[in-house]
Amino acid sequence: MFSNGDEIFKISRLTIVWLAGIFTIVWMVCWALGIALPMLLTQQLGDKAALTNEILRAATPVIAILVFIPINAMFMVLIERRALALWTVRKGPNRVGPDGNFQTAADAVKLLLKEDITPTGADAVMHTFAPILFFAPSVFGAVPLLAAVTNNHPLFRVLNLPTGIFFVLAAGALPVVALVMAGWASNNKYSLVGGLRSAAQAISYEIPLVLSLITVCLMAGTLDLVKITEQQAGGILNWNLLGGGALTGLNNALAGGGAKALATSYFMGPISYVCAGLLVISLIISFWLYLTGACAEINRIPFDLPEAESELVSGYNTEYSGMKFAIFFLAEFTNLFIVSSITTVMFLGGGDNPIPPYILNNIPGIPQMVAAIRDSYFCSTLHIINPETFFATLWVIAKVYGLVIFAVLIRGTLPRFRIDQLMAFGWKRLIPLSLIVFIIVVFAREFVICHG
Amino acid sequence: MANLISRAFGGLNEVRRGLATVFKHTFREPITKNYPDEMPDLAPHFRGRLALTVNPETGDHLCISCKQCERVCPDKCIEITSHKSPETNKLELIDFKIDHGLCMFCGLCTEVCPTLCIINTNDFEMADYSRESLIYDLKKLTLSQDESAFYFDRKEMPLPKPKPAKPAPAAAGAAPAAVAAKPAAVPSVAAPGADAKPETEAPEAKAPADSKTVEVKKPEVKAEVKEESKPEAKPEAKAETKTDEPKADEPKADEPKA
Amino acid sequence: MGQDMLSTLLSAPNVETWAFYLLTTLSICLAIGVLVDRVVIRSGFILIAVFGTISGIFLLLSAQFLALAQIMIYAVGITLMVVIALMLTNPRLEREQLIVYSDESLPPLAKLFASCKRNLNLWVAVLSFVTLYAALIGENHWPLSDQPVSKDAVQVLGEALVTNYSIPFEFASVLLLAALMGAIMLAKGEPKNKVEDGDLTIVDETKKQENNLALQR
Amino acid sequence: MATEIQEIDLKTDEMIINMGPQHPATHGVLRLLLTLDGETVKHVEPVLGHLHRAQEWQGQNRTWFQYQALIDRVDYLSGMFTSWAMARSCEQIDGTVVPPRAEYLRVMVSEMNRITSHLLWLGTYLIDLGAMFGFPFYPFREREKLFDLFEEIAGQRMMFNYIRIGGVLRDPKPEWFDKLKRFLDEFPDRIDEYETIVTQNPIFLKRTKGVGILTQAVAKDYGVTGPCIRSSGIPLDLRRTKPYSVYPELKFDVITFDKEGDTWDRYMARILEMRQSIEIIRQCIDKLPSGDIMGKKQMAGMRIKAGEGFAAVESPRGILGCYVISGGGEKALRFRWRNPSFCNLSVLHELLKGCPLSDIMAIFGSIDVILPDVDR
Repeated sequence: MFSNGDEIFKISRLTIVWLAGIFTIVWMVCWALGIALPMLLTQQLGDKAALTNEILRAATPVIAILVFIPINAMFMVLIERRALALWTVRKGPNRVGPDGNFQTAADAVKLLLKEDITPTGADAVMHTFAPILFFAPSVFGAVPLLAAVTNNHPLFRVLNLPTGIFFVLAAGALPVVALVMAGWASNNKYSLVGGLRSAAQAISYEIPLVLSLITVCLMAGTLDLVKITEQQAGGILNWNLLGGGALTGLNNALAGGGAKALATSYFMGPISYVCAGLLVISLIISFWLYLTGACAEINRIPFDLPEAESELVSGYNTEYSGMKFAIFFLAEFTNLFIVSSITTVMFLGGGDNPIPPYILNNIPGIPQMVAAIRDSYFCSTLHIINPETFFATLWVIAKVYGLVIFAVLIRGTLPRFRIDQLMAFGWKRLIPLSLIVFIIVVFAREFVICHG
Repeated sequence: MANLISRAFGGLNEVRRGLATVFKHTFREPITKNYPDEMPDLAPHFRGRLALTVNPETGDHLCISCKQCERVCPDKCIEITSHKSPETNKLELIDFKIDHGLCMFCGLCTEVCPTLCIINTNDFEMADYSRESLIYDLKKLTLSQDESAFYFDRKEMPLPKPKPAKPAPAAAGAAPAAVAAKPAAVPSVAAPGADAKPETEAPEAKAPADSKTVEVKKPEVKAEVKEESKPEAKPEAKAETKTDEPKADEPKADEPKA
Repeated sequence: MGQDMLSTLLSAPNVETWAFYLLTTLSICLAIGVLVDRVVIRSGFILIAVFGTISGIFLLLSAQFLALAQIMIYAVGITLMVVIALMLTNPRLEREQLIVYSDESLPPLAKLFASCKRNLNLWVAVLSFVTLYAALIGENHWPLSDQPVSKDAVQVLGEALVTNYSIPFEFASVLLLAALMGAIMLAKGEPKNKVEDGDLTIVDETKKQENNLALQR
Repeated sequence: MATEIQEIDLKTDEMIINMGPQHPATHGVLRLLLTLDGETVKHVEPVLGHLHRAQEWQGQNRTWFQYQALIDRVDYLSGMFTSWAMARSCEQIDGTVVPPRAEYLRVMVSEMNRITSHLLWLGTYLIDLGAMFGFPFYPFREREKLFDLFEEIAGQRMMFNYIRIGGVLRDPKPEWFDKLKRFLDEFPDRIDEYETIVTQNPIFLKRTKGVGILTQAVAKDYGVTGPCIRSSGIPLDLRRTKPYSVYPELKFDVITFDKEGDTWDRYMARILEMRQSIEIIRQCIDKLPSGDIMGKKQMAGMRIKAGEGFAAVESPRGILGCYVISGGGEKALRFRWRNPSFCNLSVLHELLKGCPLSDIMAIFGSIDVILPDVDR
């Protein structure tokens, strides 16, 4: 059965090399700008450095994102191609660099060097502006997620917005404008139809998407991403995916309280148990709704109508080439990453360990390992990273890229909807379902002790 | 309502089954070959680049310029230049051109060739930078002795009757010379496994039996005549290296048989 | 007055102040762009940018939620408007109209008049802006509130909506519902006789045209 | 009384889109002039001839021997059938008796070719429906295996030139049959796999069920043949309705559906045909007699007696007919082909009327035309 070990080994090696590379680079940049440089300046200048440090502190997350996005997109394209190749019994890119590691880097260089074409009759200003407008939200939409996914690391706490998830959603609403703009400005009927489709689709699917996220916010009682993550700490049973704390009683019972803890955790008797069950089911449905809506928002395959190759040639980006196309491409993959991160933060507990602490701390060696990392030179003296952030980052990487790979698997399997079916599916199925889930959560939440 | 729910779950289950089936392919070996590193295993009768064989044992060129292939070619991509030797009244091959840019690799020429001279090799890597360089001339088309042996064996074609097997000593002298010259003349054709199987038993087994039927000519006389007649017929031919000439010679020995 | 503004700006080298003036200038320029641009769709896109800058001003006022709601609602809403504009306008026709407007051959005064007439919307907007600005700037009665800005603006907003302003809020939702129903009715169709009316008017128009033709002859 | 409600005529501009000749979904160089109202197709006009190669004229200017090599390039996905139609019509004129072994081999290779053709269709059809990445590669994997077998007997993977006037070119070796059997053993599992991914997939069902319904009357009017008409409930299969070659000796049923077929039925018909072909090939391997494989000598100056003949075979796309007039010389006096793709394509505008834009691919893909075959 396992006749493909070699290929799997190569892909995992590639993944590990790239991920280690990306996150080391990003962390080193963050450390240099946010920790090392301010420390140095304070030593040298004293109080005079306060303003500079302030600016550095504010700039660090943005620079981190700007460093992260291109290399991450390169890696995601590469891993998508390798994974798809694996599932289509092919080999995938394997010529440029060892294991084909530098294939996407070479592609990027090629794209940047290509001629930039503005078609005749196109609106040149809009044509140029569309990719920028498409890309910019993905940059500032990614920023607030930083604090949430790094277990509230002090470097990124500056962006601790009280309306975090709303900020990300607002950023997510903007690309639609860019797509319509690109479609209209290209002076191409296929592009125009692609743009119109993307408008219709994004607007329709934003409703179930936002409603499913609101369900989570309702459970959490806040819009703050960091708070939502912190509430979910403490193992898989605390995650919003499984009822957002509705299973606290079970968790307490497992942690050592026994049946008594289970009984006392739910304050209203049997109805609480039913409601806890309802909450778990609703939030799982909510999770699925979010994934579906997000797929539609970022135009991934069962919903990739705006750029349907077999119908609209390439939709809104038919007339784009070179750098502008590269930006579209970059933003698409960044959006996939952001959507996966939001899912991770909102449903999968962010950087939380799925194994509850009462089990984890009893495993011999784990607490000692954490302590060793904390006492290490990197951590205690250089302040590069603390163990909480380190493990949180590891878990976030696992969850986010797991979701990305799942999106690739879906892309490898499903055909595409038709536009009217897509709209009907959105309006007649997803929106009522999300409303029902929302209402269930509103009522069931009253009978169960939850996070919020 | 219940119907709706059951349909929704059924649909999701189908999607799950599909995803699982695709995921199962993680553990299957890719069917893609690492092509330039790993050559495809082509069938013996694969219709690739056209080439002209020589007698694997003696190195005689097998073409008798009967022009059957030129006539049968649907694309008219073969061009044979020959002239009639005034002394022996036999056709002599001067040049053989195949425009591989025109060829559609139907293999009809190989089917009609009476001496199994023109064959489809297993070579398919013929990409080039200009259309002119796809026109192969006699020198480029002719295979070496080893390659010919390889293809005769691979395609299970009956070996040609070796004419100069029992000829006058002069001919025997001429043949080795030709043999020596040819490998250098033939451009390094990437015939897969050309060096793999040198013919061993077949020539010895068949040679004595076949050689009885061969009518022996006097090659040395013809060779002299040739050298004179050729410049008249086609002056450009002189520009070509000498190694062509022995090749052009030998088919004459074939002729009576054909 | 301009002097005052400049001195305030220089005396308080505050990032927020600079940002405010930048955003206001930008929003005014873009708003003029909306009016001037002859291509409907482009002015729609510029309108989105105007709302973007205004949401920036909201952000400066620490009204995060409002700023984000502004972006979300207007970005999507105006995109829809643009889409409708796309469906209802004919770019080729527009271009032809632009050609008709070209007044190279006119005498200078007439040219000025023509351009005024063409940019009527611009003049109306400028006049109304000037009127408003004059009315507001005359009486400088915008006192700053002493109360600190609430950290949790969302909560304040929510409480205000369901306590003090619950009736307007409910009315707004009823209005939206009515609009939705109207949209459904429109999409569904309408009784037959109405269509016949439409036919009649068309007939009338063609008759008028025929009359005109006859008159011309 | 129900209120009389009439669609209001919200006048939106009709958009004329030129789909093709270079478009990813038109399978070559078909040009579709679409008149769209929003995304609804008002009218579609296929513009043909971008790939016209004067195949009939070429037939009249090439010798029989030469034309055999050209003709399987017309429908490059099912070359065996084109060769077979021509060979049969020439044999009819000539009165050549084809040896039974050759007939069995012909049935075998052409059924194999039917499988490859349907496999390619399956892959590209899923591409048309938007499954761009995963699925389309699986049918191609099996197709490659069959092509390896073709390469061994014919010399090339697609332009076979294997079925000749009077017989077949080459007798396969025993190992070849072993390989074929091994393939036949594993192939049904593969089809099962395709079906798990596709057949009941809800999105696929939505895209295909009830879309592009081909009524029997329309199908008959336009001369639709092949799996398209069989999925509409008309059991027209030349292998049974007008049996030729050794088909009467083989056991199989005509695949038809009860109702008038939609896109999904056409998909299903092809899947079932692939399974049926496996069974036919198995029977052929079992029954294969020994003996000669060529009833007429192949040579450059081959002649066919004077006369005229028509023969048709059931190709993967429908009835493929070949009409020949021979003057007794080296060349034919007249060739005339009845190409299934051309007739099937002509029904397109009936099926597409009032469909959304995306259904063009679903419907056009499902009738499985091959452009060189349309344009000849």
